Amino acid sequence: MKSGGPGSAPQSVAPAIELVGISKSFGPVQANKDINLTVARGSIHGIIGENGAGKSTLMSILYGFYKPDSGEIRINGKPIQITDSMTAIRAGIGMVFQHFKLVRNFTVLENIILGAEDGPMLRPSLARARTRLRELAEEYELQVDPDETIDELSVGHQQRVEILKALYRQADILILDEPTGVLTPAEADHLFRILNGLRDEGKTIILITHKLREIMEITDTVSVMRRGEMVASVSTAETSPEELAELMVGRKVLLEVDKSPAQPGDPVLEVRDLRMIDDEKVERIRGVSFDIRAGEIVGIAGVSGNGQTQLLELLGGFPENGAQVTGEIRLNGQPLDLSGRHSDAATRRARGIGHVPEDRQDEGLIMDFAAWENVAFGYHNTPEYSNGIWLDRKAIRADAEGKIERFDVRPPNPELAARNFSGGNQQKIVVAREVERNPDLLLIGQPTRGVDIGAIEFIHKRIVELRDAGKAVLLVSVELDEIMSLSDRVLVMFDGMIMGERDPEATSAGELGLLMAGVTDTENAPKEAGVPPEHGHPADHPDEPTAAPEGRL
Amino acid sequence: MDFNTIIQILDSSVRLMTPLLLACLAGLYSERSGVFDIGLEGKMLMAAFAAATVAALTGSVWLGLAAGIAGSMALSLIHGVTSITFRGNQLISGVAINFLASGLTVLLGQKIFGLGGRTPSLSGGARFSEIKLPFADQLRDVPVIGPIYADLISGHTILVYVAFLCVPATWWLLYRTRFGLRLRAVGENPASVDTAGVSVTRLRYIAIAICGVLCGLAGAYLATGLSAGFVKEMTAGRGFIALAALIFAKWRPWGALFATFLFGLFEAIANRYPNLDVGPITIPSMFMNALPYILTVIILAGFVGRAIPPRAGGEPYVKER
Amino acid sequence: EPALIFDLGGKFDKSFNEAAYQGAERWKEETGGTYKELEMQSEAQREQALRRLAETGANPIVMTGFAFGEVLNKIAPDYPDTKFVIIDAVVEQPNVQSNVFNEGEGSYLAGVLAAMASKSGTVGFIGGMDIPLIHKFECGYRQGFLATKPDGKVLINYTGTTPAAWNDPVKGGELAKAQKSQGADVIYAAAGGTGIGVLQAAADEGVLGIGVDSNQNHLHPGQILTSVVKRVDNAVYDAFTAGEGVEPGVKTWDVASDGVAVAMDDNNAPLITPEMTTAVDDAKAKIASGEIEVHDYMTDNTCPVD
Amino acid sequence: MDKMPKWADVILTPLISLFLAFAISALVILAIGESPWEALKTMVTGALGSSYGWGFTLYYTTNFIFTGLAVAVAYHASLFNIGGEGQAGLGGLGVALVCLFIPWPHWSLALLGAIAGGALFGAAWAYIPAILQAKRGSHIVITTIMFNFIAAALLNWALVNWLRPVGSMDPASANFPAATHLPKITDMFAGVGIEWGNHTPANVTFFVALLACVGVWLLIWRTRLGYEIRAFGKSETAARYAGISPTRITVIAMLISGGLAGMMATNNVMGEAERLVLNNVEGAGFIGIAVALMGRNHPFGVLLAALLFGFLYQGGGELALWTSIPRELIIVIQALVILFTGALDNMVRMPLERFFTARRLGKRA
Ligand SMILES: Nc1ncnc2c1ncn2[C@@H]1O[C@H](COP(=O)(O)OP(=O)(O)OP(=O)(O)O)[C@@H](O)[C@H]1O
Ligand SMILES: Nc1ncnc2c1ncn2[C@@H]1O[C@H](COP(=O)(O)OP(=O)(O)OP(=O)(O)O)[C@@H](O)[C@H]1O
Ligand SMILES: [Mg+2]
Ligand SMILES: [Mg+2]
Repeated sequence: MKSGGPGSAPQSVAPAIELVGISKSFGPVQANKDINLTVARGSIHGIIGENGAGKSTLMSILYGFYKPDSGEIRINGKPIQITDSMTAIRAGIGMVFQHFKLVRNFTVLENIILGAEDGPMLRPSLARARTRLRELAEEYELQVDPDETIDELSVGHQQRVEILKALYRQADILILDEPTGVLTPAEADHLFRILNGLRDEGKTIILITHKLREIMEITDTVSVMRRGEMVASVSTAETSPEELAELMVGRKVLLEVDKSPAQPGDPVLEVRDLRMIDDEKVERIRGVSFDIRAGEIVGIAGVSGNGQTQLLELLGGFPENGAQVTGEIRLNGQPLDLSGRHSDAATRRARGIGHVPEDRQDEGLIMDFAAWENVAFGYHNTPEYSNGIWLDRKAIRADAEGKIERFDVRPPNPELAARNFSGGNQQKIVVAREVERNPDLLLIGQPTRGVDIGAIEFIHKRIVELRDAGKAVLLVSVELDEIMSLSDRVLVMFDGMIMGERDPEATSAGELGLLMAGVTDTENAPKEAGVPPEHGHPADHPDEPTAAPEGRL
Repeated sequence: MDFNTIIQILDSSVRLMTPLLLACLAGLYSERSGVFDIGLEGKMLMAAFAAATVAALTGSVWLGLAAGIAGSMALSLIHGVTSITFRGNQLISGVAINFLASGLTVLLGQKIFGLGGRTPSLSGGARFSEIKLPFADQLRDVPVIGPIYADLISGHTILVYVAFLCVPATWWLLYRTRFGLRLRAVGENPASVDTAGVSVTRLRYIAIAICGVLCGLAGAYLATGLSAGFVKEMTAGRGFIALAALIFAKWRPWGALFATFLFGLFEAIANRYPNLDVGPITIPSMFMNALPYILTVIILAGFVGRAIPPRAGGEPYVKER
Repeated sequence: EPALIFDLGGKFDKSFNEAAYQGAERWKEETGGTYKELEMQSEAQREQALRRLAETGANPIVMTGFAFGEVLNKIAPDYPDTKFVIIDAVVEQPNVQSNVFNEGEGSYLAGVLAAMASKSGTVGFIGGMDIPLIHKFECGYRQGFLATKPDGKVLINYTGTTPAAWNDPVKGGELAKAQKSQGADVIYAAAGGTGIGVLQAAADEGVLGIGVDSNQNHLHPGQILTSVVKRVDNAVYDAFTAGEGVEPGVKTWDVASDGVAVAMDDNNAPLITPEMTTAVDDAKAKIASGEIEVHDYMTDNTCPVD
Repeated sequence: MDKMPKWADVILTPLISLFLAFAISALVILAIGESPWEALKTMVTGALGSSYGWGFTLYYTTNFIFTGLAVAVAYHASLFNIGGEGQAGLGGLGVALVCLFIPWPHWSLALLGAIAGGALFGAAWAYIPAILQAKRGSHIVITTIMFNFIAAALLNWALVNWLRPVGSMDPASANFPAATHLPKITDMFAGVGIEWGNHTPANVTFFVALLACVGVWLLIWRTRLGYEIRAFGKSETAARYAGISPTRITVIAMLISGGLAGMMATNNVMGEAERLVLNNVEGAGFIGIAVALMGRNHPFGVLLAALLFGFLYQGGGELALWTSIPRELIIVIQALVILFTGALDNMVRMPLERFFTARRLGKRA
């Protein structure tokens, strides 16, 4: 029973959710302004909007995480005061946050029952949860090992835990805040199948995403937010991605990457038989060899946790503590130290490697530093930015102002702490810093994770420009769309190894998906193989016999 | 070193470790909930003072104990208000509490007794007396087991047994109950607890209250169990040692037992051998006094790996900035 | 108006500051006079306190503790009309009276008593902070003990190296228990507030304690063998009584002058046998006559019985 | 966009907090039966009412500046150095050795030598915990606590068995030679014909402390090293990403921290006592923690907090000296000041923020 547009539901059935005149400000920032929203029961409702538009805030209010300054919430037609998350949970609301709210050193089971225990003793609660979890897993195809700790799980599986948490609490209304930002296409498809199933059961789902494709694919209705206001609510069938993009950003957006064919030159980076064994003696990178030539973008596709992160960090000069690295790396024909004092990130930078890390908040930026200070981060010892032992603050500031202008960082205030920029603008600062150094080799990880479409367009343009200037780019992303549209060659990593190389023009998302799941015989694979096996990253399980990837079939 | 000496040293270790153990477990509850507490010293001192004062005035050690707990709880409450309700800096609050206890105890003591902050000596029912376990005398002559039971296990004040029981109790509470699950969670990721519909504030206040009770026991044990009255600054840095033991123990109950035992043992050995002859030189007593600290550093550097504190520790839980 | 300055330990330190306080109070009671008193809070205050008192016209100014020696030496010439009295240090200035106590001699007597009271032949000594002054007590005690019981044994412990060593009754008690378990049946505590713990533990464990500085026999009647009293109270009392007429120069308080002594009163009477009394009187006489020479540890940092 | 004007946060909040602390202190004084007004008067006149009082206030301030800066520098690298007490103590040993065993021609050279000696010894004492933290992961809080105790033992041993002149009662070193005696601020004023704070211990080291404040400020906010220290302090992973070596920064930050603590000895050991006495630090190392935290780890804040504590110390000393109020009252007042200005500042800030936000919204409307 699928409801049509927002108006088409019969008058007699009260909508699952009604938000009336919700306003919320954080100090001087008005995150939500007088927002009205109606979501029909048994529908999937999408919410889109630029970074910082107030989507997460609105949903957090619905979930009782924040208290609204004013406004009314009605669930199933009944007004309700949601003062805390407990009230929300009792009202049948479940939420999967953009940043997961899991206890990292707890097991899946412990996370599931936290706050929903049956009694003062843990054992019976855990036992019941284990049974119920098995049922839920079967019903919704949400397999996770209940005794695994969260730290050991891939992001995709962590998200399953979050969804299971909501289902365990018998949520009727499920809010998902940017759930696909961290998923592979196959995982995302899987998620959508689940969501469709849930809707068919009569549950109501709110989905926040930056990906218009997903909106078009799965939602029944969609709302667009801009600068704290609700600018439109339309039926998905009656709109188009272009229209939505324009509603979101307030201007026309180019949704495709516009690039000319690559003109590769000499090899810039040559990697031979690279291996990395981490602190816990697990081999994370298992004999990787590849080249990148000047003037080309090489994309590495893969489910997160298959060694791409480690590869990028290692090339950037900061493998995790205690890692042992062997093999050979040459940059412009000269070997790079793999261990010792000259294998650090500073040396790598001096040799001409720029690096946009996967995690901008923990690695790429010092969140408490002002934007201008972050502009020198990693390059603070270069002559441009320093005078003897001193930092050349004037020079850095001037450069920062230029970068902010050229990259359209908003707000254009170099004094503002990095923490106070939205994710997209934070990313612009990092990209500006690394790209404008004109590195011979740019390492770039998840360049557009959680970034809105306006910013994505911009960042992609810069990457292509760098390539056209004859530089080499190594791109790691879980977004297959991004990999396929940006790269000149695609490598697929699985379990610390490179499964194969494909030409993006000549391959399909399906084929890459199979490779990402460790299937090399992409011609004859069954369709489900695109869904990764239960443990997202096999490298976490050294005890499992990891035979040749073909053996996995 | 004969068997008897070993028993005696262990016996002494047990007494010396008890206040450390109680304080260490107190810190464990607080820090596991995400509230760092360097005010253990102050709370113990306040508890010692309150316990001794009330015991001296009423002649009842039990009232003294209650007062000790109340005194320590009062400081805990201050710590809670500053670091939970008003999201202040937990370290500063701890430092302030140490100062406050150090000053208030003497000020009040002087006001009440006029002895410069000392309380009169306690005797009789105003002190905890040693408990002789059943059959201690009969079993004393049984080889090996006898002395262990009669001299080492029997013959401590009740608070010693309470302290040791607190270890399994804490373990059980932490890992086997709903409360423990939530407590551990709130110290790791308070947002996870909050979004699960459980009040972070309430949990943290409970943890801090338990911390207050345990520090109260520790202080009362110092003043009414181990000695007979309060002397200013009588905690003599034990709160800081307990803190060190907590880190040493990596915030785990059995680890706390082990770490504080080690401190007790080192101190007992240093007490027993004030001038240790090692071949050609005699280690001066000053260095024997510092021995527990030197050994701690060596053990820490040599055998104990990185200690990772509860992830949310030290940071107030702020949703809206 | 006379003035009294207490050292950092404070006037209730259960030690010589407290004794000084008692002397001053006795003078106040007997004469009805008034006096100024000050407690030090930091090292830097010493000079400040002395100067301010001198400037406000206090005379004589009495101070306890060797730590004043240096400062007094420096400032005494600036106030030639003021008389200063220092306890536990020698300051050679024309307007200063230095009071030194022969604690070693008093401790010697305690050692004699301990030797006679001990059944096990092992006795203990527990000092506060590990500094030479306390070694002086220890050395005299050991000499007295070994002179009476040459094959006996003295166990020695110091509480610590920080000022906390003076205020740690818990550690004091534990040290006393450790000594008792090694056979000690008389334990002498020269450790300020820590000593309270020592005496308590000794009483609890059924061994004898020996108090220090002021008469502590009453703390545990019948369980404290004696106290080595150092008549700081008399020194203060005398100085206050003499007023501005305090005699400059060095005043030595020793056994002969009853400046240091072992306390005998009703509280410890049951513990003291007639033989002990004789032995103590005998030793006193011999010390006074010079026949027994109690070595002063401070002169050369050694103790002859080592 | 901030919730309230910067001046309100920087000036109004601490002032109100301070007022609250003193208000509660007044209640405590009333409770023990004394007059708060008299107490306040004694403290203010005693500490700030005369050049004499200032001479002491500045002396204590100097100590607290050094230990406060020491804690602050380490804190920027997110290292909690509780070892200021031991490092300053060892610094005293360094200063004593420099003053006793090197024949200095002039105090100015001796001062430089003593700064070097004190800093070197203090830094050495911080080095071991630093290297253990960096290489072995031994928690710096434990090791520095332990090193305080070990330092006390070491100093005690050195003074009793080594530096003490034979026959002296006092576990203290010999007096330093006259050539190492530092000019007091009094002397410096006398040089220009002004009588100022006779016989007070404040000495030329105060200016060294001020220079140290400036130096630390430059170091932290103007140099590349300071940038690295702050970056490392905020995020170790990010530091590694930027090519900043965690080991190097940990060790350097602790060396600077220990060195600053050790430099305190030029004030108390060389400038005041002119010899090394037992327990010469007298808790200044611990007060440094409060000073740094209250000063928000900013050298200027440290200076102000040190002044406040210098005032409390001297004023409190006066209180204890000349009234019947026990000296422990000062510790209580210090505790309340730390509590209200350092930990309960949000209690004041929250209503202020509401006030200013409301006002701004009112204006906008
Ligand atoms: N906890 C908070 N405290 C203060 N301000 C906040 C907080 N959370 C959000 N804001 C403010 O509210 C605005 C809306 O933020 P919100 O997280 O709701 O945006 P969003 O639409 O979810 O963005 P994104 O697409 O990046 O997830 C932000 O611009 C920010 O300034
Ligand atoms: N607790 C907070 N305090 C202040 N500002 C906040 C807070 N949380 C979020 N913001 C601000 O809200 C805006 C959006 O927040 P959000 O956390 O949703 O980031 P984001 O843009 O979604 O980035 P990402 O998607 O990469 O996480 C940013 O300006 C951010 O700085
Ligand atoms: Mg969001
Ligand atoms: Mg986002």
